[in-house]
Formats: sequence, C-alpha cells, structure tokens
Amino acid sequence: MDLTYSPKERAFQAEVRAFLAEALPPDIAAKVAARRELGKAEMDRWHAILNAKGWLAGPWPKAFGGQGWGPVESHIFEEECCRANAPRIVPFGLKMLAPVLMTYGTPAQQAEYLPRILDGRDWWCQGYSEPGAGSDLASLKTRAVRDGDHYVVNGQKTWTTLGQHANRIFCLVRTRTDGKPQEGISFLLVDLDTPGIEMRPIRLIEGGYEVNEVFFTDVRVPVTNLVGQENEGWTIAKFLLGHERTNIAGVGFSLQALEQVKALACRVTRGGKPLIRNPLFAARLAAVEAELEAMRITNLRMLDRAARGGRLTTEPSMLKIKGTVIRQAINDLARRALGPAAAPFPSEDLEANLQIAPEGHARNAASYFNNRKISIYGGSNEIQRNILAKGLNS
Amino acid sequence: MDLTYSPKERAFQAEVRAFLAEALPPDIAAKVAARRELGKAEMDRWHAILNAKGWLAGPWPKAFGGQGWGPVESHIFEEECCRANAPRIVPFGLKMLAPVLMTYGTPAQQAEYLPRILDGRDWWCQGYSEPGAGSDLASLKTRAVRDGDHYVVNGQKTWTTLGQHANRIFCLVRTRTDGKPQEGISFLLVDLDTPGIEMRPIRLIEGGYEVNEVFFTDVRVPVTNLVGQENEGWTIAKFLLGHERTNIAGVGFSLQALEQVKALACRVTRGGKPLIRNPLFAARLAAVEAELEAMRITNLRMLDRAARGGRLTTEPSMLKIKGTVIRQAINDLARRALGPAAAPFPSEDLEANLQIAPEGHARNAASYFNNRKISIYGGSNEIQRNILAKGLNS
Amino acid sequence: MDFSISDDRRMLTDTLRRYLFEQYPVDHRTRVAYAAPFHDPAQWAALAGLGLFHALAPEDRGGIGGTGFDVAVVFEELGRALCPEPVLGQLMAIRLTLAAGGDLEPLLTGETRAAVALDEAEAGWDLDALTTRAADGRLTGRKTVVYGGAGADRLLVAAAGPGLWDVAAGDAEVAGYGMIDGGPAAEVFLDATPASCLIPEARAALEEARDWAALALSAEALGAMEAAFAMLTDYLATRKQFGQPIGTFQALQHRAVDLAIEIEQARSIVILAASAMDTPERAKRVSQAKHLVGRIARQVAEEVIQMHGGIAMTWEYPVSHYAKRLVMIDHQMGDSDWHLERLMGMLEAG
Amino acid sequence: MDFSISDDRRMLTDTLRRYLFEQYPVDHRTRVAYAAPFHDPAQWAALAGLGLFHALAPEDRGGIGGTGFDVAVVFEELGRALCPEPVLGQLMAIRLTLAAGGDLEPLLTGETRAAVALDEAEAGWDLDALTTRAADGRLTGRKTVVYGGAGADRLLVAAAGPGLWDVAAGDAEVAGYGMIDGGPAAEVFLDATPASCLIPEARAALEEARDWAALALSAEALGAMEAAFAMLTDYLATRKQFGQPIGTFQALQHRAVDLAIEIEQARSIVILAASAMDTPERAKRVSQAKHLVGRIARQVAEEVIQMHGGIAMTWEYPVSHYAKRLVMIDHQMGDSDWHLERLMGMLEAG
Repeated sequence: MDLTYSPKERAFQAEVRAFLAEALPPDIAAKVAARRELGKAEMDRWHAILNAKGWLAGPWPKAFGGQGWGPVESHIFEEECCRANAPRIVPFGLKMLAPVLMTYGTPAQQAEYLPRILDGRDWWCQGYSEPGAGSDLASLKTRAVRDGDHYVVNGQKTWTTLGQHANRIFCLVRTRTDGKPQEGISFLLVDLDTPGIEMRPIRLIEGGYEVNEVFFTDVRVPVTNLVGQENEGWTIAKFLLGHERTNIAGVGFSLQALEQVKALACRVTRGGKPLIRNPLFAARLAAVEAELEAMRITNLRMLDRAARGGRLTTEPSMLKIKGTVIRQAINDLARRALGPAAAPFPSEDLEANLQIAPEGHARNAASYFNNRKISIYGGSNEIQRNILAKGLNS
Repeated sequence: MDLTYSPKERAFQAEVRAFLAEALPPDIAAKVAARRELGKAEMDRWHAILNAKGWLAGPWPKAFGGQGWGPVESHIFEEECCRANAPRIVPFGLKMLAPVLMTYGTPAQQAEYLPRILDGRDWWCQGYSEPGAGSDLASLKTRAVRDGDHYVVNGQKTWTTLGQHANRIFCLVRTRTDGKPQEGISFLLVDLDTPGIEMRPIRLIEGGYEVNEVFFTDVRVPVTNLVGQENEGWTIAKFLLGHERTNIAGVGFSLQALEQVKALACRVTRGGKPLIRNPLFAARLAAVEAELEAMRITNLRMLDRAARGGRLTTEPSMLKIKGTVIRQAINDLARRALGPAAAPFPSEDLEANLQIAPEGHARNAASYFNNRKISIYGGSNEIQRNILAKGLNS
Repeated sequence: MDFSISDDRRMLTDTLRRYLFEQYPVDHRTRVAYAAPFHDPAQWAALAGLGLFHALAPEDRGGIGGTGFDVAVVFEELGRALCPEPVLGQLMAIRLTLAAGGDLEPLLTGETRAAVALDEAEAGWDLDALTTRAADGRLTGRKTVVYGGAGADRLLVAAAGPGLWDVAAGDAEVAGYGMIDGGPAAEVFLDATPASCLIPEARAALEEARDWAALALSAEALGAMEAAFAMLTDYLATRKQFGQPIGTFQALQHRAVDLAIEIEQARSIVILAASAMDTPERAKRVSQAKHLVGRIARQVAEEVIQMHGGIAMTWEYPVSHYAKRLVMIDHQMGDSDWHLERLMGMLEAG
Repeated sequence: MDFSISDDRRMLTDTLRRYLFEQYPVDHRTRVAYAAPFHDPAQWAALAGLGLFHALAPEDRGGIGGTGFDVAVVFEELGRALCPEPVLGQLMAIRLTLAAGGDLEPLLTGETRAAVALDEAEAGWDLDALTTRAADGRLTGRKTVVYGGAGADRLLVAAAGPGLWDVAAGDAEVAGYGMIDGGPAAEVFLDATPASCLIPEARAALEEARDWAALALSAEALGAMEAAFAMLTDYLATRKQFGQPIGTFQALQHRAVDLAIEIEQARSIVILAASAMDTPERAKRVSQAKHLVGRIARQVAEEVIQMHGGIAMTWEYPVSHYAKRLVMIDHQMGDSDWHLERLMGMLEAG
C-alpha cells in the first residue's frame, strides 16, 4: 500500500503547478478565490490558454486532440487547478458531449463538432431536465416528431447551466410515446439560433443567474443532428451518467475552501481572540478536516481502482453524497466565521466601497446558499441513496 | 400564558416533596441514584409505603381507591419521585391493567383484581410481544382455543419485563384465525402458576436480567378471565396504547440524570481542570440542557391540553421520539464523562472493593447500553415516525 | 399553568396575520425587500397605525403590551409573512429608551424610526471589544451591519465602555444597503459626530435589549419555519416523481416528521424564553432559545430546500427567501455557538 | 499510488481471519470474554504461534512487519472476530521496548505477556497529570483500568515525569476484572514496588506508543463495524414486519446506506493513519483516525441496535457485544473529543 504519487505523477503535478503559476491570469484567479461570477469572456480566455497548452481536453484520447490522461492525471490536474483558484472548465462540451460523440457519434459529427469545442467556437449547454421531472429522466415530455429530413421539437427544458453563453444545446427528447418510457428517448444536437427557441434566465436563491429555462416551439432540427440511433437516447444518458465521475467528490474544491476558511479564522476575531482559537469553531474546523481527509483517501482509492481498470460500483454515489455534505459543511463554516458581516447582499459596489467582510469573503453567505444545489443536481443525494440501497445486500 | 404551577399545584408539589423526604428509604434511593437493579423486596417495600399513604394509585378514580389525580398532579408526583430518586412504580398492574379493568372489566373482575394490585398480592406482567412480531401486534400468533369453560393457550411471549417477580400475566391472544388479523385478538388474564407455563429470563446487552420469554403449552385459562368481549382485544390494546402517555417523554428521568452528569462533571478532571470547564464537554451539556428544557415545556403544554380535556394527537409520538433521544444523549454524556473509568463490567464486588468510578457512577456505561431499549420498546421511534407521517398533511 | 393565549394577544395575532397576509403577500415582499429602501415605508406607517409598536411597550409607559409573550407573538407573525420591516431596531430602541427613562411616544407612533448600532467589524457581537470612542459629546468610529440603519431617524449607538449614545441619523454618514435575505441595513461612520449620552454605563441595558432582540428573532424564526414547513408538506403531497407523490417516500416522510418535532422544540423554547424576560433567568432562557432556534432554523432551511429539490433553489419560489431568512437570523445578535458559549459560562451556577 | 495489499500482508490477514473464524467463533468469545481470566490463554499461545506478535515488530528487530499497515490489518481482523485477547498491551510494550532499545524476543514469542499502565483516576488520559511517584527504584501510586493487566507478566508503568518503568507483575498488587465489553483489565496498586527505569524521559515514547495503540484500536473498530454492519444487512434482508422484509422500508435503507458511507470513511482514515506512522504527520493522522472512528463507531453501534430492534438488546445475539466494543473503544487511549482537542491544537500549524 502506498498513498503517495509515483515519481512520474509527481513530475506531472510539478509541471501543472508551474504552468498554472505562469499562465493563470491573476485577475481571473482573484475572482475565483472570491467566488465571484466569471463572465463569458473570462471563461473563454482561460479555455484558450489551456487549449494552447493542449490541456483543455487532457482526458480526451490523443486521436481526438487530447492527451489521453488517465484518472490519476486528470485528478492531479483538477486538484492543482482548485489549489491555484483556476476556473472550473465548463464541462458540457468537453466532458459531457465529447465522450458521447466519441462513442456514439458518426465520424462526420466527430469531425464537425470536436474541433469547435476545443477552439471555443461552440459553447454547449445541456437540455436534460424538464419542469416536473427532476431526477426522473424517464418521464420527460419534450417531443421530437419526424418531418422529412427534420425533427420538429416542442417542449421545455430547465436547469440549463450557463445556457446564456451557449450557442448549442444537446437534448434528450421523446421520439416515441408508446412502449416503456425509457425506450422512446433520443439524443439530439440543436443549434440555439434555430427559430422557435427561447432561453429565459432563472434567478437563483442567492440572486445570481447561472441556469435557464429553454422553450422549444416548432423547432426544426436536421435529422443529421441525431446522435446514435433514434430511441437510443436512454443508453446514451446512462453512459453519460456513468462517465467522468472520478471528480464527483469535489475534493479539490473542498480542500481549497477549507484553506480559505482556516485563513479567515486566523484573521477574524471573536471575543478578542482569533476565531481559530475559539473552541467551538475550532472543533468544527478540525472535525470537518478529518472528514475531508478521509474522503480524499476514499477518492484516491477509487482513482487507483479506476486506473487499474476496475469497475466502479458504489464509489461514485458514496463520494457524491459525502463530497457534497462536506463541501456544504465547509461553506457553512465560511459563512459562520463572518458573524454579523455575512449579512449584506453582495455586490461589486459594496465590495469596492464599503468592505464589510474581509477581502475575498463578501460572498461567503451567497456561496453557502448557492451550493445547496450540489446535493440536488446530478442525481440528488436521495437518488444516490436509492442507488446504493439496491447494492446493499449484493 | 402562565408556565408556573397554580398555588394549589404548588402546595401539592410541596406535600409530595415533604412526603418523599420523610418516607423514601435512603437505601432504596441510593440504589436508584446509582442505577443498580432493585430486588422484588425493595420494590414491594416502596409500593407498600406509597399504598399506606394512598398514593400508589394516585391517578385511579376515588371509587376504586385512588386519588383521582389529573395529568398535572400525576406529572408533579412523577417529577418529584424522579428528583428524589424514588423507584419507578412498576406500571403493569397499576397503570396498564387497572385502567383496562376499570373500562372493560366486569364488576367481579374489578372487585377481585384491583385490591390485589394495590396491596401487592398480585404482581402483573405483560404478554404482548412475540418473537418475530416486535411492533406489529396484529401479527401475533399465540392461540387461545375455547374448550368448555376454559381457553387452552399455546404459544410464546417475549420482552416480558420483570416477569420473574410476577404471579400473573395479561396477554393478547389469538382467538380467531380467519378475517382481518386485528379482529381475532382477545385480552386474557392468566395465573402464572397454571401448569404449562414456563418463564425464561433473557439476559440483556449490559448483562442484567429484566425481561423474559414466557412459553405456554396447553395452558388452561378459565373463560371468566377474558376481559371485554372475545375478539375485542385489539380495541383494548389500542385503548392501552393511547392511555397514560403524559409521562411518555420521561422528563423527570432526564432532569435527574442531567443533574447527575453535571455533578459528575464538576467532580472529575480532564487535563487538570474540572470536566465541566472542558469546552467540548460543556458544549454538549449546555446543548442537551436546552433541548431538555424545550421538551419539558412541550410536555407541560401537552399536560395542560390534556387537563383541559383536549385530545392528544401527535404529541405523544413526538414526545416519545424526542424524549428517548434526549435521555439517551444524557446517558451518553454520563458514560463519556468517566473516560477510562467507564470500562469495567459493573458488579457489587467491584463497586465495594475497587471504587474505580466516582461513587454512584460505576454503572454509567451499563445504563447507556441498557437505555438503548427506550427508543425501541413501546412502539419504536420508527413506528412513531410512521404514525406522525400519516398526520403530516391533515 | 396555562398555555392558552389571552384574548387580547390572540386579537393582536389575528389582526396582524390577516393584515400581513392581505397587504404584504410574499411577492410584494420580494419586490420591496431587495431594492432600496429595502422595505416599504407605507407599510411601516400602516403597521404603526395597527398598534404594532404599542404592543412592544408596557401599559404603564403608554404601550399596550411589552411582555415577552407580546413580543414573541408579534415577531412570530412578522416571521410567518417574512416581513422585512425594520421592527427589530424599534423594539430595541423601546427597551433602551425604557432603561434610560426617556419618552417612548415618538417610537410607539412610528413617527421616529430608530436603529440600534451595536456591532463593529473587529468586535463582532462582543460588547467589551468596542472601539467607537466618545469625547466631548462626539462619537468617532464605525458601526457595522446596523439593522434598519438605512432610513432610520435616530441611531442609538453603543460606544466603548459600553455606553449608550443618541445620534441624529442626519449627523452621521449612513451607507445603506440590503441584506442577502432582504431588508435594510447600513454601515454607520462616525467622525466626531455630535451625540448625547443616554446611559453612561450601559452594559446591563444593552444586554437586556439584545436579549429582547434575540427573543424576537427566535420568534420570527419560529413563524418563518412554520410557514416554510407548511410549504414543504404541501409540496410533498402534490409533487410526483416516479409516478407517485414524493410525500409517499418513507425516507422523506421520516425526515419531514423530524422537522416537525424540531419545530415543536423551537416553539417550546420560545415560550419558555418569553416567560422569563422579566425574571433573573432571562439571559439563560434567551440563550437557550437563540442557540436552539439557530440550530433548528438552519436544519429546517437546509432540509426544506433539499426535500423540495431544484425549485427551492430559485428566487421565484418563496421557500428560497424563507430559507435565507432562517439561516441569516443566526447572524444577528449572537449566533448559535455564541449563545451556547454564554450557556457554558452559566453551567456551574446550575 | 497503490492501494492494493501486499501478498505477505494478505496472507497474514487471510490466515488470521480463517483462524479466528474457525477457532474463536463468537459464542466461544462470549464464553471466555466475560469470566475470569476474561480471555482464552490457550488461544493467546496459539495466536503467538501464528506469528501475530512478530507481525507487530519490524524485521530488523526480529519481527516480520511492524509498519502501520501490519498493525492495522492485524487489529482489523481481531476486531472482526471481536477477539478479547489482550494484544493491545503487547503492541504497546513492543513499541516501548523498541524505544528503550530492549530485547523484543520474549514479547514476540508471547512467552512474556505485557500490559502498559498509563491512566490514573485523576489524570484520565493526561500524561502530565500523573501522580505515581518513583523514589529509590520503587514506585508508589495507583494505575487504573490497565488493559490486559490481569494475568500479565510484566507491567510497563508510566510514572510522573513522565518516565517509563518496568515492574514484575508479581511484585505489584494487581486486582483483575473484566470489561463491560469483555476482555481483561486491572487496577494496579503500587506501594514502594520495586521497578527498573526503562526510559527516564518518556513523553515522546509514551505518546508514540499511545498513537500506535490508537491506530490499532481504530483498525479494530473498523473490523468490528464491518462485521456488525454485515449482520445488519443480513437481518434487513430476512426479517419481516408488516408482511415485508424490513430492508424494503426506504427510511431504513437510507440509514443503512449512510452507515455504509461512514464505514468507508473509517476505512480511509485508518489507511491514512497507518501510512503516516513513521512520518512527522503521525500524531495528526492518528488523532484524525481515532476522532473520526470514535464518532462513527458509536453511530454504527447505536444504529445497528436501533434498526435491529429488541433482538440486538439481548446478550445472546452477537450484535450486542459488537455494539459494546464499538462504543467502549472510545474510552481507550483518548476518546473522540480528546483527539479532536489535540487536532484543534494543531490547526494553526496548518
């Protein structure tokens, strides 16, 4: 048993760290550290920097322009990105659609779309969820009816993250209404400029805009935009859900967030002493750190297994649950640590002119509220428990 | 709104307190305080003292030899008994069978049994649970088949508390096997001296004996021992479950136990300081005290409602859950407070000769383990949650 | 022993509840709470007209209530409606003016709106660590996150000592803003600002006023959690997933039941604290309430969001605003841990 | 990075598991663990013969293992079988003898059974508060709840300083008794008892030995909780209530899943601690393990009882003994809070 990275992995880690130190724009890192929303231009800028280095799509096979990173390299890259406050790579094109196209797409689709993902010409968003069908994908209602060389799409999608920046959307649509609900679903690529599509922002609890509703009214989509076979969408959806789960625990985010809370607790005072010496707060910090260390090891164990070609069964669901609970606990501490200063509604103006919370922490409460989402989306923790319950006695 | 007792209630409280100070034998109180098992002789002695005062059956109507106490007086009496470390009144005859006889019994049954409960000639135990039917009474299997003037009883009961001291048992038995399972149950009184009955002790987790299995083999019970109508036992069982629930929260026990833990935490040291100044332990103590105070008020609110003739709906289940959780949390603190000294298997010998834990605390770990039962018996907390769930949207 | 609510208080409750339900529905609330002035001045005046502030003051000082129970029922209703009006400052000003022997009348009519400035960036909730200084009848310092500070007429300021000072809002630099859960607050900058001393040695008065505020916030949280829980049970009964109402899933049922039990605990501890406001047990009972309610309010907020799922994450669905208020109440007047530490200090006294 | 178990260690694990499963079944364990001498001397000898103690010592000192992982896998198996043999004292004696530069051989063969006497009634787990005094090569004091103290040949005693002393058990008054969760312990009364000093300034050595013991206990708890959890899942699948297996009730399913996740956490933190035993991070990782495992072990014990219902409250059903061990492990070598406080002291160091 050896918990440390191999010399080769350590060398890669050093390379990533050196690259980030040099290439990550400080203005972007500062915004990420303060948990402020990034604009599209900033995200595009960072993607372009990564793409120039060839690391935007590190896990892609070399044949498609990637580096062929395994789970451990991907993990190291993501861990270092978190540590450096690099923006999260927008996953919809790079990590979700791309593997689907590589597995189920035609050579023509691969040749058309993959390069556009890499160079930023296409920003994809996801059209899975519908109102009234949260974690229950089989019940989706958006219809796609064949009409000559086109599908005509009608319906509504929701929770479309960063759709406001996107020019394309991949959707699950219903192409058959008889038979089992799972069997009539197809996977469709849609250009958001097509007439009949309306994207409306959804404002979230803390006041930010990051998700959207998408309305389809008689939207005509060429049948060449179908991925895989008609009515095979359920298979693709399951493939996608099972894919790219090695970072599901969000260990890197949590490690970075915990460091921020520790630094904050050294900075703010309670009863004349640094908060970090307040026994109740210190107890919470030390306890969540132990939990996080345990989960970090669970995550490494899963990576090790995946790297050896082992099949992941219960691990992703366990890590999803524990990972979100721990991250939310750290967000909770970051909010608590501010005491009265957590209360203001954050705004650029307030941060610039009034400086109520210590620098970089004006959005701690907002982040706490926003991150209540992480135990809901991507299959809520309740759904994960249902999945795990099935495996309990096997 | 007035949370204090009325002058009349306060006078009664003072009277109870004075009586206990005078009449409660110190040797018995010391054993209760140390959570050591009482023998039958000690329990009989205390019952006799109470009976002489007329308070053994305080809540019974005066017509049957009681005092006609309402819920508030009963609560005051029980609270003071806990505070004084008086033994708990053994409830099976006094609080469970007696109300059944008063409501469903014939005058002959009332005349025969009630006086014998009061003067201690009869010690009743309860035959409800069966192996394989914990909280699911409707599924019970012990058969009683009519044969002339007798029922012939065959089957097995379990979890019969203090059955080793009893000379009689009241049972739920199946007198009909067709129809709905609830409809074929009867309520039967059985003399434990009847041939064919065997009582076997069940040793509990911490090593004590307080519950038993009772085996019935062709036991002939006179039909005059049937209470209520044949096949009406389910109604009686439900009546009993709904009865005498004003002390379900065990507030008195918890208050007394918390005082003991506080005193212990002032006495033992951790890192050279009294444990009560250890911030983590003190935080647990102060937090559970706040919970207990809240529940004490919930309990008083329920009593007030019952005293005004209001119907109790969700309160008993809520108090059962919260009451057991809080009591178990206090037991947990009493165990923790001892540190290394919690470990020995308690025995009279050890307490007398080695004095490892502070006096009166040698059984803290044993009590903690034993009291895991309180969230299981009398309808487990899971069953209580099911009951409450039904009422959620009404 | 009597847990029934007096007729007077029930009338007050009913009137207030009905008024807020009709005049201050949650969509109106969401409109006004997040944009300057972060509340509705017309409603402020209307609430004063209903006698709301009179209910917070004792009869022998011109009020019609002023007991712990009066304060609790008023704030429970404000919480149920998620009302962002800055009544908390008014309550504290009434208590402090009572302690100073001043004239309550302008506060009771609502003619004067007051805010109480306690906290400072370095001191947090600690009255012993204040750095705002008084010299020659002038105050210098910065008070942070003053609830209701934006738009107040008078500022009652705690300065080092602690002493209590009265400042005309127009004499100070008041930078107003909204809170993340709605409602007005402000930074108050004092730079040799003229002030009159109300209470030179004000520790006891400030602690008392803060205890009243903590009771009020606990009651407000109670009202808010009952409203949020009612939305949850409605949702569980109507929303379907996998073909059945999600309220039929036992795991959710049991968690909902646990919330109901916790809310009952919150109600009881608020009642206990309300009963103790004029007794030597005030500090202990208030801290028990604020500690316990702080913990429970967070649990209710988090669970109500989780059990709803995504919809509760949206600005449009009212549960999100209730959840924010429930969590952020813990940042006012000492959080759950702060009050627990206060209780820990009282343990050895019994 | 490599989380696979080496072949040597897997062989040790397999041998030990099979041996204990066949030779030390739980009914035998229940018979011997609660009656004097509270373990099975024949099994002690047999385990020594299997090389159990050799696995706890490094190769360059006559052992065949001695790393954190060796200790962890051995104690995980002891925990899975709920084995009451006093191996913990032997492990600590091995570590202390290593520190003192003494001869390990009698410990490794099992010819000498040693117990380590740390705790005192007033000092608890605090090495700075010891009152046992040494004068002229003799010790006076009382050591409390010495694990494996009954029947040991040698006692390694921590006296004020702290210093480490070697006492022949026959020279002291050793009052043996059983533990509530089975296994032998003793009070040790020293009254000018002859002793030889092994390490005059023993703080570092004692802390190190206690850290090894804490790792061992954490691993033992891990094995025990896995066994208890397996009994629970079996029970949920077979036991019926209201006409269906209770494992089909979603509320129980979700709670069982939560236990499975916690047990995975326990496994990971034990691995982390085991990997750090010979590094500067030892203290931090061990305290993280003992803290986290202490909390999780109690949760597993309580939930496994609760979900079983009454049957788990009985002496006859093995789960009760597992639950006791899981809870009582927290009383050995510093409890969950004690280790959390140790971690709190390290927070500012990073």
